[in-house]
Amino acid sequence: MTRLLYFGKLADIAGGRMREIPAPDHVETISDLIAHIGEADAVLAAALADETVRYAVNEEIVSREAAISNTDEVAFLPPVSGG
Amino acid sequence: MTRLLYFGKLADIAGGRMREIPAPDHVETISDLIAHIGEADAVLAAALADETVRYAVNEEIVSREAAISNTDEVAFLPPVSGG
Amino acid sequence: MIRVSEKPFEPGAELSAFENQTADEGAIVSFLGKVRPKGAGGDLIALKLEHYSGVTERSIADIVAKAEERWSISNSLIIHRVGAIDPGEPIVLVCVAAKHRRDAFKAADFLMDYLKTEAYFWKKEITSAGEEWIEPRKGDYDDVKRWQTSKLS
Amino acid sequence: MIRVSEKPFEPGAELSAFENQTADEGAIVSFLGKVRPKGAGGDLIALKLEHYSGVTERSIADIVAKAEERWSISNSLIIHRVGAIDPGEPIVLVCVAAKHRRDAFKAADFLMDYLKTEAYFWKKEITSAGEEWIEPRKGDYDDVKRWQTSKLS
Repeated sequence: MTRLLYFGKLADIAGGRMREIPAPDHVETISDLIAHIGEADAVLAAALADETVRYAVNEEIVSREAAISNTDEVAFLPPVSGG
Repeated sequence: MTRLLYFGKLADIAGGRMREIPAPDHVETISDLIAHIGEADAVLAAALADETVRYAVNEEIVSREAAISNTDEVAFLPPVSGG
Repeated sequence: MIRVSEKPFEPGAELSAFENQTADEGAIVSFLGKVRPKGAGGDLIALKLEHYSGVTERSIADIVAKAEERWSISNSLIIHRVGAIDPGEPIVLVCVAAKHRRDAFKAADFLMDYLKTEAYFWKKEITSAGEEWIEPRKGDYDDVKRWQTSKLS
Repeated sequence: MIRVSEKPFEPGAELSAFENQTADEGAIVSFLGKVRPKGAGGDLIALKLEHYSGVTERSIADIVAKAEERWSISNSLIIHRVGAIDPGEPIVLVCVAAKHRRDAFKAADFLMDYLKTEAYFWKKEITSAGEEWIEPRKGDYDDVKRWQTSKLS
């Protein structure tokens, strides 16, 4: 299972902060994962693919083309606002 | 009597923080006062006339050519260092 | 030290504890951010802050490391609240100790600009008009760009 | 508020009291200056600060008025000690509250630069090597000149 974490406004769009999904074998990168999510929810996939969104795999910030495996934690991070 | 106040290093040179002196009639400005002090103590007068020194009459900052009267408080203020 | 916590904090007590550890430094600059009573959508009911535990703390540590490379600072403290925060409550405290005040001022200023735009926090305003996710203003991005030119180093 | 006093002060307690008065402002910047344990002539025994009562307070009020003309700040506190001060003790505290952090940072920075060079204090270091009157360093005069060009306004 791949664990998906949605933060900020992305959690509102996804309807929750966490999902566990069995990613099919052809999902090799975050891009693939977003495309896979888009098959069920095109609005969410568009939000996840926005150029302002950053990605983390197992708590490391990575690019959208980073490889992922079926047991990873993948986090979707919209624009931050601290302080 | 004119009350003289010396601050910082000027008090060390004057040998005290406060003096009261009867200023003669020809002492009309701070410049005149410094010249008068110089008759008794040339080293102190030179220090008081230094371009870094500022002057106050009755707690107001004034120029060296400001008029003074016999009952004024005249303060000699060397370079400051706060904070 | 970096502390991300749901617990309210008392800025004065934190400053005291910090300055007691730093007797040899001449300069301590602090920044305290408080929740303002007005939100974009009206009177604020509360602010809610999310973070990504572990990742957020590391993003702050990276910002601190950048400041330490750039200025001569001896110690820093960053406290950032998460969870629900009431109007008027402290949300962030940054303290920087340095030998000289220029370094302390610049590092504190830098840390705040980067905390606003590069630390992993997500902030939602809850007002009488509803809920709204807040993103940095253009001014916040402009502030952080100042440090990317050489003149402020 | 401006307070020039021989009494030691507790920076954390002062910051708390200050921030409790300023619930509507989002940003509070403070600067704390402490007496460093090394003087120019060796280990410091004490610092002695003179002031000209009345004139000193007014010189600080003039500096605060300049800052208020220049930035949008809602409140400020300046505490400055005089008399004998031990190494490690707080000597000056500046707190500035503003709606926005840029104003608070700049005003606090400005106030410190001017306090160093334009407020009527005279500082003597007493070290094992003797006594020495301290004057601002060239860097202090350079710092204050920064505000006389337009780019930092």
